[in-house]
This record gives sequence, C-alpha cells and structure tokens, in this order.
Amino acid sequence: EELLARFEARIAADGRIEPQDWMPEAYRKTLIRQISQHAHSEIVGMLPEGNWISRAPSLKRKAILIAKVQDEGGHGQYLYSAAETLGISRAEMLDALHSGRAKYSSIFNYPTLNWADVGVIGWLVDGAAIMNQIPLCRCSYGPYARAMIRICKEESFHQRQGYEALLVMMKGTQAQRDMVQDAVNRWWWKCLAMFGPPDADSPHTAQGMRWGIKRISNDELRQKFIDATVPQAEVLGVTLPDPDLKWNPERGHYDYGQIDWDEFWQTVNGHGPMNKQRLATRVKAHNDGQWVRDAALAHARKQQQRALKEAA
Amino acid sequence: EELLARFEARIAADGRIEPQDWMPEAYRKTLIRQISQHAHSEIVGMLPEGNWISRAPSLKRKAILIAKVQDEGGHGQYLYSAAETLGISRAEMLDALHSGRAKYSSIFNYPTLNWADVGVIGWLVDGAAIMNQIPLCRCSYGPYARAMIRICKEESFHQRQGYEALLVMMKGTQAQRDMVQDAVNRWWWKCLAMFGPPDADSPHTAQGMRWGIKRISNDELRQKFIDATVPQAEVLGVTLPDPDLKWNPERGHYDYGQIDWDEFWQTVNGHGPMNKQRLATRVKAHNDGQWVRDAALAHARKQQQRALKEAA
Amino acid sequence: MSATTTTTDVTIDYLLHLADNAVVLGQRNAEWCGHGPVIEEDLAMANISLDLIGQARLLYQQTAARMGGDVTEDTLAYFRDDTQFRNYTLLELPHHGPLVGYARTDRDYATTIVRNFLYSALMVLVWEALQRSCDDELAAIAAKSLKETRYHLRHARDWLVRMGDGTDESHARAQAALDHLMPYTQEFWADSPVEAAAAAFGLGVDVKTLRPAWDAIVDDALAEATLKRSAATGYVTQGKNGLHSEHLGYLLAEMQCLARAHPGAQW
Amino acid sequence: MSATTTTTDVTIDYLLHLADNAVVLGQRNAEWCGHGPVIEEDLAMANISLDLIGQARLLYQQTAARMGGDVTEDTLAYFRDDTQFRNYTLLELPHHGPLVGYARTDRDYATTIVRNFLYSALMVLVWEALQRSCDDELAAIAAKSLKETRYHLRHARDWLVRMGDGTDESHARAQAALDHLMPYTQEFWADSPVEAAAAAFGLGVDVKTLRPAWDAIVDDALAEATLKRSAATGYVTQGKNGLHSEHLGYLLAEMQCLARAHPGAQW
Repeated sequence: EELLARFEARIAADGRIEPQDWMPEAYRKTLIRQISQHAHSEIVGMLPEGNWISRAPSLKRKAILIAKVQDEGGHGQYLYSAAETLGISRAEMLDALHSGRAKYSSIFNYPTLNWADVGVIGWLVDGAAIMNQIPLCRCSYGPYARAMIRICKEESFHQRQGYEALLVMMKGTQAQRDMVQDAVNRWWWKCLAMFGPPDADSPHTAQGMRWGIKRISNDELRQKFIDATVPQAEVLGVTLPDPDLKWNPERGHYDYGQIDWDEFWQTVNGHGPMNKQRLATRVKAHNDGQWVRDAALAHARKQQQRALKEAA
Repeated sequence: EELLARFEARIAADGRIEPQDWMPEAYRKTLIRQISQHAHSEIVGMLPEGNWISRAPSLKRKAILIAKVQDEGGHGQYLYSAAETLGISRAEMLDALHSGRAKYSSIFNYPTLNWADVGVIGWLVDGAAIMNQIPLCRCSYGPYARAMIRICKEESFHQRQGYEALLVMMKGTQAQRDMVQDAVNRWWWKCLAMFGPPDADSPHTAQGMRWGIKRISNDELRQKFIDATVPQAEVLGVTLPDPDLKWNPERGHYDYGQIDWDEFWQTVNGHGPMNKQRLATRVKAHNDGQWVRDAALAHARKQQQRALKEAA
Repeated sequence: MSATTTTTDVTIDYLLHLADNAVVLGQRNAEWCGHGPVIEEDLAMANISLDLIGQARLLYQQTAARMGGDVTEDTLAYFRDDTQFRNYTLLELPHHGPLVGYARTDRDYATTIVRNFLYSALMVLVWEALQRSCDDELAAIAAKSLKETRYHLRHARDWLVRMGDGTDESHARAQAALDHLMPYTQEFWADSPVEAAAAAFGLGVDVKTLRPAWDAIVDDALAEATLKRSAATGYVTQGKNGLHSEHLGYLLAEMQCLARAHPGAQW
Repeated sequence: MSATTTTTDVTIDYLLHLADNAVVLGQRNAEWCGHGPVIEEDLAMANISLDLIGQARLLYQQTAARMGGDVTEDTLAYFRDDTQFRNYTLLELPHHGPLVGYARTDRDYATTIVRNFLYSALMVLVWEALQRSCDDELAAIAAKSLKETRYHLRHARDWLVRMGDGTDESHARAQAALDHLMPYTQEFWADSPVEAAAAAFGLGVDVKTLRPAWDAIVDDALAEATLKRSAATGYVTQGKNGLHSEHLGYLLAEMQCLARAHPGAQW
C-alpha cells in the first residue's frame, strides 16, 4: 500500500519510474505490452521499405534508404532492451510475435507498391508515428522515455528526408508526380487510422493516461497530425484523397471525412493484404537464422571452457 | 560364337539390332553409355537456354524459346526410353548423372551471358550437334537410330530458328549486333571442340566405327561443320574469332587454327565455369521433386488397392 | 467508368485483363523449365506456359489492333508498368507460401499446381462463355483457349488429387498451398467496372454467374483429393483493378529488362 | 591495351573496377535487410552495405569527373550493361551454393560471411597500398575505405570463427561455403591489362604482390575457425575483365529497373 502510494505520488509529480523501483504489476504488464509491440513494429517495419533497397533509383537514395531501415532495426534493438529492464527476455518477446500473440503496428500490413511509397512512408507514416511518440518522451517509465527521445530525433530526420525525396519527385516528370500521388492515395487514410480508434471506443486510453504512459488522446493526436500535414501537402502539390478535408475557422482545425474503421479492424485482426506475408517472413528469418545463433552460443561456450581450463 | 557371328554379319550388312536381339555385352554397355550421356546432355542442356526464357525480349521469341527447351526435354525423354530398352532404368541413369559417374556434353558447362547466346546456341551448338548426330540416324541399334531421326529433324528446325533470330538482330541496332558478335566469340571454339579430340587421340572411335555406332571420325565431322558454317557467318555478317580461318583451294576445305584442348579437358574434367552449377541445379531439382514423385507413386498404389478391393 | 467510356475502351481494358492473366501466369509457369520434379512435368509446365503465352499474344494483338498507332503485342507486354497490368493477383505470386516481395526461398510445386487448378477451373468456364461473345475475334480466341485450358485443368486436377491423396507430406503441402491461395480467389468475384461494362454489352461474361459451377469443380476435386476446402476470406486482392502485390514489380522487372534496355529494337 | 591508351583511360577503368566491386557487393549484402539471423546482423549487414555504397559513390564520382560530359555516379551505376561491369565474379554470386542463374533457394548466411571475409581480407591490403596512389583523390578514398574495410574484415572473421568453431552444422556450412567460394579468389591474382597498367604508373597496386599477406590472413582465420583451406583451383573467373557469371544480369536487372524506366529523371 505504501509502495503504491509512493508510486502514484511520483507519477503525479511527473517523476520517472526506474527499473529498480517498485511498480504495480499491471503497470509493468502494460509497459511490456506497449514497448514490445513498439519494438516489433520497428522490426516488421523494416520489410515494407526494405522491399525497395535493391531498386532504389539512385545511389544516394539507396544509401539514405539503407540507413533508414538500419535505424529502424536499431530502434527495435533499444526498445527490446528497454522492455528487458521490466523482466522479459528478447526471446520471449520474439516468441510472442512469431506465434501471433503480440501485435505490431497494423500500418505495416500494407504493401509498398512504388518507389514513392518510401518517401510517403517517411513523410506520413513516420510523421504520424512521431505525433504518437513525442508524448512518450515524457512517459513515466525512464528507460522507455529515454529510448523515445533518441527514436523521435531520428524519426524526425527520416520524416524530413522522406518529404524532401517527394519534393524532388514532384519537381520531376509526370510519371514521378503520378507515383507520388498514387502513394499518397494509398497511405493517407491508413495513416489517420494509425492514431487508433476514436477516443470513445479506445479501451486502453484512460488507464494509460492515469499512469503517465499515454498523455494525449487518439483524436487529439489525429487532429494535430492532419493540421500539420495539410499545409505540407499543399507545398508538395499533392491532393489528399479526402473530399471532406477543409479548414474549419470556428474550430481552428481541419475537418475531415470518415475513416473506414471496418478496414482498420480487419487488418488489425489479421486480414490485411500483408499480415501473413510480414509475419511469415519474420518467422522464416528467425528460423533460418537458428543455426547462426546456435553457432555463436556454442563458440562462446567453447571459448569460456578454454579460458577456464587455462585458468585452472 | 554363332550369336556373335550373326550379330557381326547383321552389322556388316547395315542391318538393325533390336532390343530382343542378342548383342555382345560391350556393345550394350557402349550404347548405354552413349545414349544415356546423350539423354543427360539434353536435360542439362535445358538450363543454359532456360536461363533466358524469363527475359526473352518479345513474346514471339519467348514462345519459340520455351518450345525449344521443351523439345530438348522431350529428346531427353525418348533417349532415356531408348536406353531403357537395353536393360537400364531411368532412375539408374539419373543416379549416375547426379553422382557424377555419367557425363553430359561439356558444351553446357559454359554460361549464357546475353540474349544472342540463345540464337548462337541454336545456330552453332545445335549445328555441331546435328553434324554429330546425323550419322547416328543410321546407327546399328534400332531404337537409338529411330530416336535420332526424330531428334535430328527437330534440331534442324531449331538451328534454322536460331540462325533466323541472329539475322534479325544483325539487321537491328549496333547494340544488337555487338551482342551477336560477343556470343559468337564466346561459343565458336567451344563448338569446334564438341566434335571431340583429334582422331589421333580419340579412344572410342575405332571400336565405335566397327560396331556401326560411330560412322564418321571427329576430325572429318569438325571439318564438315566448319565448311558449312563459314559461308553462313558471312551471310550473317559476323566474324568468326579465328585469324587462321581461310579457304584452302588445294584441300577444298577451310583451314583453321589450333583448338585449346587444355581448356576443353579442364571443362570435361569438371573444371569449367558452370560444371558445379549445372549439376547441382539438376540434383536440387531432383531432390526437391522427390516428394512429388513419392506422392504420385503413393496415390497410384492407393488406386490400385482400391481397384483390387472392389474387384474382390 | 465515366460516361464517355466507349465500348472500344471497355473492349481494350477487358482484353488486357485476359491477356495480362495469361502472360503473367505463363511467365510464372515457365520458371520451372529445367527445375521440375520429373522431366514429364518440365514438359507439361512448358506446354501450359506456351499455351498461355500464345493466348496472351492473340489477345494483345487484338488489343493493339483496336488501340492503333504504334501499339503492338510487345509494347503492351513489355512497356507497361505494373500498375497498368490487370491480371488477378493470384497469378503473380511466386511459387511458394506467403512471404514479402524480396524474400527468397525454394519453389514449391504444390503452390504451382493449386494455383493452376484454381485458375484453370475458372477459365474453362470463362472461355466457354466467351465463345458466345459479341466480339467474333474474342469468341474465336475463347474457342481455342478453351481446349487448351481443359487440358490445363485436367493436368492440375490430376496432380491435386495425387498430392492430396498421396503421402502425408504431399497432403500437407497441398493443403498449405490451398490455405495460402484460396483467399486470392475472392478477387475472381470482386466488382470490376470493366468486367461489368463488358458483360453489359455482350463482350464479356459476368464472372459472378460462374461461381456455382466453379465451386462444384473445386469441391469435386478437393473431395477426391481428400483436402479440406480452405476459407476464402480476409483481404480481397485487387490486381484486376490495377492494385497488385509486392511481387508483380519484380516479375516485370525481370521480364521486361532486356526489351526496355533496347527500346524500339526488333527481335 | 592499345598503344593509344592514356593514363586517363586506365584511371577510369581502374576506378570502375573498384567502384563496381563496391556497388555489387553492397547490393548483395543489403539483401539481408529484414531477413538476417539476428537483429544485430541486420544492422551489421546494412552498415557494411552502406560503407560499400558510399565507397562506390566516391569512386564513381571520381570516374565521372574524369569522363566529363553528362556522366554521373548514377549513369555509371544504372545505365551500364553487365558486360561493362568490372567487378570480381565472387561479388555477384547470390547468397547460396553453386546453382544456375534462374534457380531459387534460401539465402545462406555462411556464404555471405565467407565471401565478405575473402574479399575484405584482400581489400584491407588493397586500400592500404592505395593510400600511396599517385592519384590524390584515390589515395584519400583509400584511407577512408581502409578504416571501413578493417571493420568489415573483423566482422566477417569473427563470424567465420564462430561458425567454424561453433556447432557441427555451422562448421559444415562454413566449410561448404568456403569450398564453393575459394576457387573464385583465383580471379584476384589473374592477369588484367588495366590493373597492370594502373600499377605501372603508380595509380594502382599490383595485386599479386599482396598474395602472401592475404594467404596469411586467410590461413590464420581458418586455423582459428578449425576449417580446412579449400583448393583454389579449376576455372578462373574473369569478371574484372568483363566476363561474368549468369548471376550479374539478374542482379542488375533488379537494381537498374526503376532508374531505366525513367531515363533522365532526377531523384
């Protein structure tokens, strides 16, 4: 009781909880779920963009894309480490992913169909992710907050790079402009859905807010994202595929159309265009890599035994 | 003794030996070796040309190439059947191929590096093969002779198609003409080596001649091929890569330069650029297909048992 | 479908859908050439592929004739981008289970056979109906293609039964391939403005009306193969409307690379 | 090498050889991105690939500057055909054992590691020597590349030892990869008119002189890895002289498809 009171006081005072501190079991579980899901998203998220590395149309863009996908892997790595401070191993988390018990961001269950998808993922998907993640930099759990600070910095860089790549394409040929518009058409609504269901329907929000894990509601974040993105789209010269999108001077925000939540839930529940392919590819990589990990372990053990023998 | 005398008399009279006829064991063995090697060559020979099916530059050429590679598979099929009449199974022959005991034509141990290779293989490789094979249509062993009649007819068709494809390319762009010349440069000498070592060094020729399996010597066939090909090369407008190649009015034949027999033997002995790749690909196809063949067998057995049960 | 769409536009789009189906599956099946499980299957796949390439050529030729200008069968096959292709997504998938576009693994013959079965079961019905197309050229292509497709269906069905009613391994592989591919068949029945317009004026067939007959062919074969009919649920692919999987881009990159490296060249 | 060959021609050809090596291996290593055996290896392969693409860019930029006209790093990487590439054949091979160009199978990490080991063991020596090139730009690129390549060598060597001295399976896989790839290293020492000319005027290094040092690096690592040094005999590949394997055409078809579909476009 006293521990809980102290914990709640620290949260209320916007203090940080650290791994060695006492925490309620539900808080720990919620964080493990959220951080590992975020880590899985980074790892699965390597695949849609990785799909274009081999075909990047210039060496400069190839290098930028490899570096970006590498950063995503790196984010996955720190996030797994942050989750490990809560008493779960990477192997357990991967097992949960591979067996379908753990989720990852549903946005990665859509295919990347043209080169502009790479830029649009940077601009819109990373943009939406940053909106979701910036509040997490002030999250109550220290290791997660610190990981998010680093991740948000890199993500902002990726977002600018994505936007810049699209600007170049929009100044190019008609075929290039068509690619950008096609990519925007396919990704726009999916990005809006990334903020999660409307606040009224969102089960985790209230508790998350109280614990200082979540700090801004889904609908607020979505509106913020739209308000920030519309002017960028205008500069770029693309049309956002929503006829209802327009400035509402009374609200001081853009109004927007209805999100297709059926499609969203279908994909979240495993029936998007790429759910099976993404997961099966990760499982295959893991299984194919078993002998490599085994070799490293066996060698390390042999080394240790040799060292012990020499010491004896 | 009497059997042998009768056999030799039939050969001397240019008669045919049929599967049910008595034959000397050495004759049977020689034929099995030669026919199965020929069959293996057709099967392995699907790979160099098969390499270009997916990239054929027009639908017409794609169709022609698929049909051609299919014909090669068909030739392999009849030749295995012809060899089976001598008391060996296809499985035994494939096993000899896959374990490296049986050979196939060394010409297929070179890579196909540009689209013109497909035309040049038709024109030169098939052309050389036909020179080698036409005498076999009169071979003393009936099933082999009959298989060869059909095969030679189809090969001549392929040769004309290959030559025609090259004519079209030579009338095209400089890049197309360069492709043809590059392919001719790479294949010419290898085709001359297809007729086998000079008569002086050829171990099998004498016995093969006596048995009516081989009817014309390596060097005679090679000369015949060169004499037929030089005028075709002139019409095509390509340069055969041999500075010593010139008409010798005294001999009534073209003189030609030195074949690099070291390179030939190196490839025959397993050290060509593609020996491992060709064989490993065939072995992989066979191993990967094991479950398919097993399924067919298992199903046939089940069907048979059901038929027996119904009959009982 | 805008009000200004002419029957010529619809005919072109409809022919392209049929032609793209044939060329993409022809390209895939030919990949087995030299790698089949037994020589006879190398020959069979080559044969099916040849028929499909032949169908594609006739259909593209008809399309080119109606488009006029410099359009040829080859500009249509080699110089359109993936978003312009109108083939069923099912046909562009590689010969293995569900993986992303740049994964690599062995080819699986069960996937090949199940796909050929599901597609040719549809196409015998489509070609049969298209023999009565108001377009005489298409009706003639349909009559020729029907004969070929009957053979393709028999070939695939025979192997499906052998695999399903063969060994435990072959049964498991056939079932896995069916589970993987069956959801893609939803696209057969999905709405398509081009198909609707083509059916409306007697050029094409309303594929939805063929569904009971297709179901019967599938159920009959699966029963004989002792396979369980997998659910055709979940995401409905949209290749026939131009929205493809990650695989088509790679297939076309390979198929078109040489032709595109030499624009305007004759072969 | 004709009598009219200038040092500029030799410099261009020599830089292209170095650049093509880097771009082709960079392309191959990046194929693991998202498919590696453990996240840290996805990152390591991406890193190595980035270094190689970076080296290729610097080298192509230098080449383009000396060629003049409209030549850029990207026209060199994207608009040359396979016969114009001057990379070692070793570097264009797919990540698996010996198979023909259109075979398909799983990627094998042992092949990747052994290749990176054999190549980076050479390149630490090459870059070290090229720091003393008479060409200042090349010397500067060499100094930068040397640091990167030392890391690549350490990475590959560490894994080679882990695999060789790991489990029975990993030992067998590493040995098989070594047996497959070692013959391709003969190309390192094979005659090349461009290399000879570049060495002659102090631009390049006579690679043959590096052989004892390379042998020592290899033998030392193989001893620690408990692997048997495979024979480097048989056919000597000629990629650096423009005669490649069946694999480079496919690699370039994929790498170049988008750039070539939009000639002249800026990205």
